[in-house]
Amino acid sequence: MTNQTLLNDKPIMGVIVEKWEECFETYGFKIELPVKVQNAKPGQFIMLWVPGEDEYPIGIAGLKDSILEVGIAKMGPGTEAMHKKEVGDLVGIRGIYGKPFTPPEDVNHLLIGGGFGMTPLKLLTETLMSNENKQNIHVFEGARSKDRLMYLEWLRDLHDRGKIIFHACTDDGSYGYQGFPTVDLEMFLQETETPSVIYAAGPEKMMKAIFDLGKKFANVVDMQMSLADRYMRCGFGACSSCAVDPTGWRICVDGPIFNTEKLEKISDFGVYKRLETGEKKRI
Amino acid sequence: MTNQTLLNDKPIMGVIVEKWEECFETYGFKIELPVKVQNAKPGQFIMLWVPGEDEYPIGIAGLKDSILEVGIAKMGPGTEAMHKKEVGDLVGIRGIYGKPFTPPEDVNHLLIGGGFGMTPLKLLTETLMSNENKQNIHVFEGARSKDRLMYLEWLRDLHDRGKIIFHACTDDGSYGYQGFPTVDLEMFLQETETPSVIYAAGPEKMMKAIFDLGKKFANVVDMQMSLADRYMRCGFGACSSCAVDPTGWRICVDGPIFNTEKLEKISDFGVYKRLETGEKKRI
Amino acid sequence: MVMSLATKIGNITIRNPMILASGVLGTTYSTLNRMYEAGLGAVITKSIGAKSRSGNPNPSVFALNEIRSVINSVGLANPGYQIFREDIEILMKNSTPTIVSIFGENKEEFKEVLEGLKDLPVLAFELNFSCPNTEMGGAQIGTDPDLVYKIVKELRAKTKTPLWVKLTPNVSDVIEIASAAVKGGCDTLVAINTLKAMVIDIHTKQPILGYKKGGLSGAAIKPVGIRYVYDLYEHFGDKIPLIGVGGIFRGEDIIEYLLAGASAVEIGTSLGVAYPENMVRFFQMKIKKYMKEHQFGSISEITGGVHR
Amino acid sequence: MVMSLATKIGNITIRNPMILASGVLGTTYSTLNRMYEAGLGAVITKSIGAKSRSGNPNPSVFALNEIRSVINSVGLANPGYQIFREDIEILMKNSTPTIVSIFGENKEEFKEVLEGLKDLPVLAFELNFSCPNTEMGGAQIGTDPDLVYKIVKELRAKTKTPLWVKLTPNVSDVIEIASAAVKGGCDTLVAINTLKAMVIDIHTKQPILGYKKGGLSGAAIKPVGIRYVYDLYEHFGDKIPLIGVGGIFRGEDIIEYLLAGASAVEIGTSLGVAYPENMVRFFQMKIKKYMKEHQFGSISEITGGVHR
Ligand SMILES: Cc1cc2nc3c(=O)[nH]c(=O)nc-3n(C[C@H](O)[C@H](O)[C@H](O)COP(=O)(O)OP(=O)(O)OC[C@H]3O[C@@H](n4cnc5c(N)ncnc54)[C@H](O)[C@@H]3O)c2cc1C
Ligand SMILES: Cc1cc2nc3c(=O)[nH]c(=O)nc-3n(C[C@H](O)[C@H](O)[C@H](O)COP(=O)(O)OP(=O)(O)OC[C@H]3O[C@@H](n4cnc5c(N)ncnc54)[C@H](O)[C@@H]3O)c2cc1C
Ligand SMILES: Cc1cc2nc3c(=O)[nH]c(=O)nc-3n(C[C@H](O)[C@H](O)[C@H](O)COP(=O)(O)O)c2cc1C
Ligand SMILES: Cc1cc2nc3c(=O)[nH]c(=O)nc-3n(C[C@H](O)[C@H](O)[C@H](O)COP(=O)(O)O)c2cc1C
Ligand code: FES
Ligand code: FES
Repeated sequence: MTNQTLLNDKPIMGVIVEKWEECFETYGFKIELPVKVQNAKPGQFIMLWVPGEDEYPIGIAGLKDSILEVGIAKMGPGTEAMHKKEVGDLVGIRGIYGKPFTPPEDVNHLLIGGGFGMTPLKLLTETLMSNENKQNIHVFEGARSKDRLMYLEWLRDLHDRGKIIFHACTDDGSYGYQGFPTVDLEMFLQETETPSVIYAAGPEKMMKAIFDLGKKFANVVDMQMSLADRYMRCGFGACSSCAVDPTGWRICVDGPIFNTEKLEKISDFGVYKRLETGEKKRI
Repeated sequence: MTNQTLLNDKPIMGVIVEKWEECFETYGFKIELPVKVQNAKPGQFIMLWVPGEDEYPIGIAGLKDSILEVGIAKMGPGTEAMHKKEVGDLVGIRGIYGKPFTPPEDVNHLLIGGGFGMTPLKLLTETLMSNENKQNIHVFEGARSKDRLMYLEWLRDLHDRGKIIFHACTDDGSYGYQGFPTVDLEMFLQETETPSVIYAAGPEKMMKAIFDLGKKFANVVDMQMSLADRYMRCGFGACSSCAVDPTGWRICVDGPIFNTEKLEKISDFGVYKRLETGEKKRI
Repeated sequence: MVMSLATKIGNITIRNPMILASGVLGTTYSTLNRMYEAGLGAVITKSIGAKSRSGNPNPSVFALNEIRSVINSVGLANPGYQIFREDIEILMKNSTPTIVSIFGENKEEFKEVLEGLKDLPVLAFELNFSCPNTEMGGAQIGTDPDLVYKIVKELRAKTKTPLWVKLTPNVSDVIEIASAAVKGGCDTLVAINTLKAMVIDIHTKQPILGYKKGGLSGAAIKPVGIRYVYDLYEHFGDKIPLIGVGGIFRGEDIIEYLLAGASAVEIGTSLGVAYPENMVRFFQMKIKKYMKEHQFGSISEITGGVHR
Repeated sequence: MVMSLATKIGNITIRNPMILASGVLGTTYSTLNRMYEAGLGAVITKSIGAKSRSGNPNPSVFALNEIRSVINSVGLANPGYQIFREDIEILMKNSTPTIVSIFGENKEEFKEVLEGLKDLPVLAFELNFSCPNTEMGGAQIGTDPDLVYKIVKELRAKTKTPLWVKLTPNVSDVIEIASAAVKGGCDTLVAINTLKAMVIDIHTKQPILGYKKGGLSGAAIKPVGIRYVYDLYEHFGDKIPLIGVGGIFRGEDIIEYLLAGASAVEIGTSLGVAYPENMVRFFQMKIKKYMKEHQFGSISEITGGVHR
């Protein structure tokens, strides 16, 4: 391992040192890099190159020295190609890119997400636990069914050990309560007196619903959401594939985490996104 | 002034802040650079670009922070172009290039030169004075006539103040004794008991004569000579215009200062040099 | 002394010589507006064609940090002029001085795009004959002087809007191509587009770009861009305005292009960073400082200075 | 596993794929010998012509530190083949595997130089059709396929010594030029020479190079060189050996060229440093390490690997 850090450069090749089925059609990977990866913060991401197949943005789920953890949900050919990779295979990493979550002090931390949105929330959970009063960390996760809840065991265990409060729900009721995670979130917000910050990551439709909900509560002092449901090419601000209207902010460098103030200004949030051609598509 | 140092790069533009006639057809210049020049040692050189005219190697005569002193003798169009430059004009500097003199401790330091060879010897004199027992510094300078003795006043003053011993001579006897500087050098070597090091810079023919002389004396523990009478283009080792036979050493990076051991191996020393075409020319 | 950063490019005057290069931050009206508000003189859209194109597979853009450069094979991803028209209209409403970059696989497509957009009050159309990341019937249009002449001539007949021709550096004789464009009636020459390039990963023995091959931009190509602008000015003098592009990372680089013969510059790679607004501010400060120090009252006094 | 660094280039075998590029450290027999002793597989002389030439005025070589590159306009300074013969003879006596780079202003000069040196047991003649730093009746020979064909063909008839053709990247279609060279009967294609480039000093408003224009070498041109070798291999496959040149600064870069299709590489700029011996040692170590890790027994197994 050299003393280099991960710069904005061509992909650096890392080797997969661990692979596990995290939940339905979702794999976790640990990737060892030949360089030190310093200062990666929750909400930041890397560009993952599956050689000869595809490259796309992936959130950072965990990081220790030169070992990067990611969680990859099957969406199409690119993520499928990664699912076929095994321990010992090489993949390319560019980054670290993007602006992270910025949790303030002395608030309830309400993390809410679904699908691959859970990956940055995992690292955020870990970071918060190491810094803050554990009682104030709430994780709300929703999925179609139990087998699709990401990091279920890990979160349940933290909950059992009193380190976080885990609110799980499923569409089919196979785990937690039946319904959307916003139900529990709303209930919690009605009850709490403490100022709260909402951190959301998941499908943009869901985030928009959470955003509209959060705005109704005066004790929600900030919302920070990961606009990770958008197309990216470069990841470092050059191509503008990921730009939002009308501000011209690029999700890859001005985000992916945007706070309430900024989200208010993004008129296409929850409304439309741009395809790889630049064409708009309703969300 | 930025914090940058002088790197091997395109010329950095400096402004002439002082110009004086040093001796016959030889001007001194102080050039202020927009960067700090660190660690320049006696014997090293820069490439001087006279914009629109020529570029050539020039020894470092002095250096304080960002002010570089050089001494330029008229040889042809390039040096003449520099002589026309005035205070306020811009010239380009690349460098610092080359290997310096490496004076050992506890020896007689015998500096001998002529013409523009005196420029590195000036800086060497200064460096030695600040480090060593002043009694041991001897400077031997020869020229055609008094008006061609470089740094005459400066050296005479140092001599008068007992800081060095200055041995001057001229072909026509207009200053010092009449004859070559080797005469006094030989005399000195015959008398001294202390181990001595000879530092020579000047026409190659003269240096060869000094080299042959020095070899006769067991108390001459090293000779360090500046092979600065050769053609250079790049100054940093790329073009090999300045290479010597049969070793393939390049004067710009493997020299310009070579010690006895190395000089012995340079079969063309004092015999021939290469022209800008690469053709050999007898010295 | 009065000092103005405004520059004339043929009949057009823009508030300063800095123009956003095509394809960098130019996919949406919103980034184009943002970059104009950041202080640029004008902005150029991503190259727009007749039909919607997804471009080449990823990886399609990455940095080569050691040489402060970027390689890309985006391959003219665009929604087609009919859809992109909506974005241009917003720019027009905002009075953003906009140049629309257009491309086509052949003469007919160029014509179609121009016809479809020519009613809009854009500053100019930049004809992209020079993208190295697509195969259009083999070689690039910009390497064939006849084709260049014919396309420019036909488009010229259809519009009064200035036509800029963007030249590729991947040619044996740029003067030949440029002369064909000038003869066809173009108003301005733009040099250069990216250099043909490629990067291979030795561990997996794969080209890194999804399209395998790409185009090099950034600091590595600045000495090449300067050479092209110099050569063009040497040949054409002030008969046709030149715009310099390639590797501008500092205000000094802009001056270098102006001295070589450019009336304005386009800037791409160095604005594709987290804080492009800061870059624009630094550029502007440096240009002003230089003009003051050298007592230049206007950009046109700098243009071509090295030839005098 | 047995591992050999030796590589075959047509009929020639050299002990490893690293060759000193022409013009860098190749002015005298002594630097050439030194570089062979440093561990290279072979060395190429500075380009030699019919007559003695002083080359262009200084500045003629300087570094562009930020992009790890060099610009030069040496302009084929050389003593002429009659005088340089003496240096070659010493190399031959020393059994230094030497390629002599030759150039001419026209076919006759190429012939004269070849005739004058062809009795020497050199490894090959490299035909430099591609120096951007001289004006030989206008454009460079290497941009004209007919001329390339004719010169190669005539020289081919005169000698059995392998003829290598060094290609310029400053062309619209390298395949066309390369095909002409192959048709003429050359044994090996070498890509690339320097890119046309220029640097202006904004303070004095002067081109820095004495010749004004120059050629860019070093790290900036590596992605371009890789692309050329890749394109040539894509076209010619293993029908003709390729040698990759341009921007090699590390062992990894050598592997990249081999994978792109090269049987050997030439290295220039990165050896033009204070300690070239160390560079060669690092290169060699890295190649060995790579071959071991990837279980390659020979260089030919790596050649063209990215195409498979
Ligand atoms: C900042 C950010 C962080 C992300 N983090 C994660 C993560 O931690 N785990 C995870 O599983 N997924 C993550 N994603 C999403 C992931 O990038 C896409 O799921 C993936 O690109 C799909 O590729 P595909 O070829 O499998 O699917 P495709 O069939 O190509 O596309 C399916 C959908 O995925 C999206 N997509 C495709 N290509 C891209 C692209 N280049 N950039 C962005 N979206 C694309 C599009 O919305 C598309 O509709 C993240 C996305 C962003 C922007
Ligand atoms: C390491 C080194 C340090 C030097 N230090 C000084 C110094 O401090 N002061 C000083 O006045 N001179 C110094 N010189 C010599 C100086 O470089 C030449 O005098 C100058 O280049 C002459 O150029 P010209 O155009 O005036 O002369 P020309 O008419 O071009 O040539 C006259 C002679 O100068 C020499 N010369 C010409 N061009 C070059 C070149 N590019 N490189 C080397 N020699 C050349 C040749 O021997 C030539 O025969 C040094 C040379 C070297 C190699
Ligand atoms: C990501 C990217 C996309 C580009 N897309 C286009 C394009 O669509 N049309 C075009 O004419 N040039 C395109 N270019 C080339 C630039 O406009 C510019 O000519 C080139 O990058 C050199 O300038 P620079 O070094 O300042 O980036 C693109 C460049 C980059 C880096
Ligand atoms: C100072 C210098 C002089 C050169 N002279 C020649 C030459 O005489 N003949 C030639 O074919 N190439 C010449 N070249 C080009 C190199 O051989 C090589 O093709 C080019 O520099 C790219 O390789 P590099 O990046 O490893 O330097 C020269 C390059 C430099 C830097
Ligand atoms: S992905 Fe290119 S600008 Fe965001
Ligand atoms: S001057 Fe170029 S190698 Fe010494």
